[in-house]
Amino acid sequence: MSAAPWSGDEIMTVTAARQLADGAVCFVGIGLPSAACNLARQTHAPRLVLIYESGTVGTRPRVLPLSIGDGELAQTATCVVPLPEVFAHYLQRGRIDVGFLGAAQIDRFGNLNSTVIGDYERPRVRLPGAGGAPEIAAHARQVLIVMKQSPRSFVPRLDFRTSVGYLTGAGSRRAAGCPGGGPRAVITDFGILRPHPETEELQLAALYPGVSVAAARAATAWPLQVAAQVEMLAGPEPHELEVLRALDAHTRQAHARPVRIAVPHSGPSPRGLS
Amino acid sequence: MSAAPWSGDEIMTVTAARQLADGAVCFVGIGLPSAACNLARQTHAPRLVLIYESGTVGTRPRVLPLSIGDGELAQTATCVVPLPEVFAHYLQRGRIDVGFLGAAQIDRFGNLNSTVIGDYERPRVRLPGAGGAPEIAAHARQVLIVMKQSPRSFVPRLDFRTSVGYLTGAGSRRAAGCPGGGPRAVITDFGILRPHPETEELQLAALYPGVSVAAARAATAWPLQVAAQVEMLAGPEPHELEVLRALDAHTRQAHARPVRIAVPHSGPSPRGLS
Amino acid sequence: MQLLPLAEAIATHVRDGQSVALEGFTHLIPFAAGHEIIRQRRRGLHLIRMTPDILYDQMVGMGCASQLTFSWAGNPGVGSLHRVRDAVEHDWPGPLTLHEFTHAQMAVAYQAGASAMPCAIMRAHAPTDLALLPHPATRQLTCPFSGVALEAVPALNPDVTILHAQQIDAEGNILIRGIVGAAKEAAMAARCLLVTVEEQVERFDAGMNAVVLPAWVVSCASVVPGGAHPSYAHGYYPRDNAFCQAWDDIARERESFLGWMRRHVQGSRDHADLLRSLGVAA
Amino acid sequence: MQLLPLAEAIATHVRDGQSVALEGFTHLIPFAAGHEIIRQRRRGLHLIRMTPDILYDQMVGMGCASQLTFSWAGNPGVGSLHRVRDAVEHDWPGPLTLHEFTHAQMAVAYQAGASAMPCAIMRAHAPTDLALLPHPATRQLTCPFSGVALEAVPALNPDVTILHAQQIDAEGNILIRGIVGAAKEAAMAARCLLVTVEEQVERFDAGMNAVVLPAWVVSCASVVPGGAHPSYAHGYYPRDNAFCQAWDDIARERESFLGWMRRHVQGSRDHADLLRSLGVAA
Repeated sequence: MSAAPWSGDEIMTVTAARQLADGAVCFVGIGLPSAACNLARQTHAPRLVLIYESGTVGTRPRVLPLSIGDGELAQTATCVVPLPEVFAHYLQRGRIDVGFLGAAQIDRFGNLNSTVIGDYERPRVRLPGAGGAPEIAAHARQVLIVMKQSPRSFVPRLDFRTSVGYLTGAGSRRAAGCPGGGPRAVITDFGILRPHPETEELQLAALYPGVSVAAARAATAWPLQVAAQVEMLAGPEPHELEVLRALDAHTRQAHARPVRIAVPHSGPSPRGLS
Repeated sequence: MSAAPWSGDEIMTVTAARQLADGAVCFVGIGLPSAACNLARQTHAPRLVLIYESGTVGTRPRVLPLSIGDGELAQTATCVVPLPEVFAHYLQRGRIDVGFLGAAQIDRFGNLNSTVIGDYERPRVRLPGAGGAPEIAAHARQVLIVMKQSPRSFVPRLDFRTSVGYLTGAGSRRAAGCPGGGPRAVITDFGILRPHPETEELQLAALYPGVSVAAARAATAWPLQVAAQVEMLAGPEPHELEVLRALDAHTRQAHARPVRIAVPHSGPSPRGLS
Repeated sequence: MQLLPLAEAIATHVRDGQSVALEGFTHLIPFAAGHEIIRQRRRGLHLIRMTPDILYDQMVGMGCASQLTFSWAGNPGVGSLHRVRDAVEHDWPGPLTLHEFTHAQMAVAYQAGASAMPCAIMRAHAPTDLALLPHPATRQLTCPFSGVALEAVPALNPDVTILHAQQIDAEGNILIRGIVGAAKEAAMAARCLLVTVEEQVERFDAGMNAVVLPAWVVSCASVVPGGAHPSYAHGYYPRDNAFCQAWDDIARERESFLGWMRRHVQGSRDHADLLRSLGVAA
Repeated sequence: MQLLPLAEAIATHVRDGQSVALEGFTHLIPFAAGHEIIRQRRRGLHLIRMTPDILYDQMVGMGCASQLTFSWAGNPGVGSLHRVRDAVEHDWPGPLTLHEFTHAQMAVAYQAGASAMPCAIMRAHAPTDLALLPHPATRQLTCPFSGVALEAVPALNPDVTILHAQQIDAEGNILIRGIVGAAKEAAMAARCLLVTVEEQVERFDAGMNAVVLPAWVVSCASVVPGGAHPSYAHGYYPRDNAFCQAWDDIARERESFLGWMRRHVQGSRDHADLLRSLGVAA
């Protein structure tokens, strides 16, 4: 892919964006999912509704946020609601069409680990933890997972199951009472994995231009199944790259801008009783 | 009392107002409690915090509201919160010092009926029902009850127990797990009844000028106990009457003001999709 | 979100036998929508509201409802709802089954409905006769950590919730200002959400933290100026307290009630017409 | 409500061994208050926050905390919290016991605390390893009406909650604008509530439905301009994203971390001094 006129992140972002139907309500995470959602909104899906877990509903950032709660998200939102409402009235209530997730590890049934690598009590790597992921995984009508594919991250067995995909497959997720539909696609830097309709095991369903099945298999630490028909994905259109790069450029600019705060030069703080 | 230069409502209101310490947080009902709280606020207790169950916190109405949710209450509030918050974050959380209650019937332990007179299924009089009363009765640090005294309303046995006072007395309320302190005073048009410190049965503790123990007993359908010392209450001060009557006058004026609404003369309503 | 004239909105979305919550806590009570339900002669509704007042008195008196879920039924600051009383006390114009709660219980029941929870919990306090009603709706539960006694209340999920609000913007978002009661929870709990508004604006002039319902949670909206009268719409017109006091006399007898309803509600084409008939239209 | 200089507020209200929630969701994180806790060398704190970020990295790295209740610990958009990792992975500067939840669980836990409930409930979903942790904090429960599986989460009631907000008015009421996260719930759940604010004003210029904490629920407030830096205060200054990115390098090694803390936090008299030392003061 090194010869391609786009980066691995760019083709992943564009591919993720293309999964989003106009008008869908998305629960957006920071980073690539946020870029993908905003790319979609600025191209084929202008009526996409973006909800960030900070409580910004229907936000339309002009600059990609660095954090889930940047001021830009509040400023451009339809409304800002308390965080408990986002999880109760929107996510648990079943109002989210698409939830985005990433993780440090994924297994063949789309279960995710974002908690620890190694033993929980004395981990090799302590990861950030659950955040909103377990409930997004459980309640969103469908989940899109975005992760770079490598044998270290696409593993036969998770060190910790933070969020559920299809559990052990073959309907076990539904049997366990998860209301949402589970991961419909795992978008990697090789292509797309999708669950097999019966076994619910992830299988290679699509590849980017110039990527081989063998390469995708080599990047997966379990024996990756391949769909009967593997779709050949189109690379990013010039228009898509242009919008995405403009978003990124604005963002880099905005994030580098120095912050200045007016601070009183001296004098005691006010005190009193009320 | 007919010769007194004040009405029964007026002396009850003034007496109720005098029960309120400055700075107390009051959960206010409409009518006489609202008048008493605002009288107190405009006389000896300027820092009284008034919460109406409509969600108006720290309100300072210039005109007594007719309903619990008049615009005046919102306009003059520190903040307006959703109703579920009033009951959860303020009342159940134990942040209310004084709750006001009235009812159609009260028994000797200060239990209240505001649901039905007669049989529940085929009542003689269907009353408004519980509203916020059961939780005010349970959670407020202390409850003030304001009711005109008569054998029909001060009854040996309630037709329906909507809100608890001291249940069957002698600590039974506390044993049942009610966090609030229960009714500390019942302010009537004869004087004040207070719970006996041990039995928790209401007893006549104070009388208005010119009212006899015998009259108060005659207005009570159970054998009313009398405290060892019956306090003689002072009548309303001219200043109190003045403030109260001004409040009432403003209110009558405001409520009589005709409402006019600009209505389009014709033409179809807008329609469309979003 | 569909923007429709009110009569069409009601005709399309409200059916006989449904559970319908016309919410509003003294403020923003959707009178126009309720009147339209009366005009269209819906029957067998299960009405839900924390504080049934004049509007539900009218709907019950006109025979729209067979059940009522509520926590306080009265004409605030005035007195009884004579029509609701007549239904409960004498089955006129028909029997009315009551499902009775406290304010706090209804508040958490709406919250549970808004959150797709089957029930809500609150602290259990000393026993009242509400727990002995023919259809006791709450159950006891124990906190699995502390052993503290809790009370479970079943979730409320109305088939239809109807609200009145101040504004709709160009995208169909709804702005509520002032006292909100349990409007937001009732909205999010509903299977279908109808809203009437005072006016349509291009953009709200309101802060980020304003109470806004996004267009995509609203099923249908109608622009109905004065749609909350005789209750009020903060920033538009005050509560018609004189009317609320006058209602006591109008509703006391069946005859005078029916006469008033025929003349002003059934005799009016729409809400503007009704406001003109009341002499309220400016 | 007492208005005190920050150093006095912390000295008076925060004690070794307490549970302390410095809340804020990316926005309005009370950095100045946290730094003052570091300066005053509090030890054995049980820190609580949905999203521990740079501030808790600093407090953990400086040895203030022995326990952490949280749902997501990271430097948003940047990466790991190296100091928190060092504590968990290598007990440096001391061991840190983790109490781990999901965002949704912490949100309802604060709500329960704010409502004097011993626990909250949410829908149970498919099993994750969070339920198998050494201190499993949630329990299973069954809806007494529907039989639906529910999950109970114990309430959070911090000994002290500390927030940063935009304004305090002449009466001591507190205004929060913009993203609120779970600040209100954490405030109402606290036994003691401390607030730092950008400025004192006579009266808020905000609507009735603004997020306001009444003076009488606040224990103590301090005016600390820039008190949320490097997070932000909507309407005052933006998030210092460049600093948040630079933190990754500062905190990676113990040496560079301690050097930075000595120079900027312990070497500063107060927050204004710290902002000057960072070249952020204008």
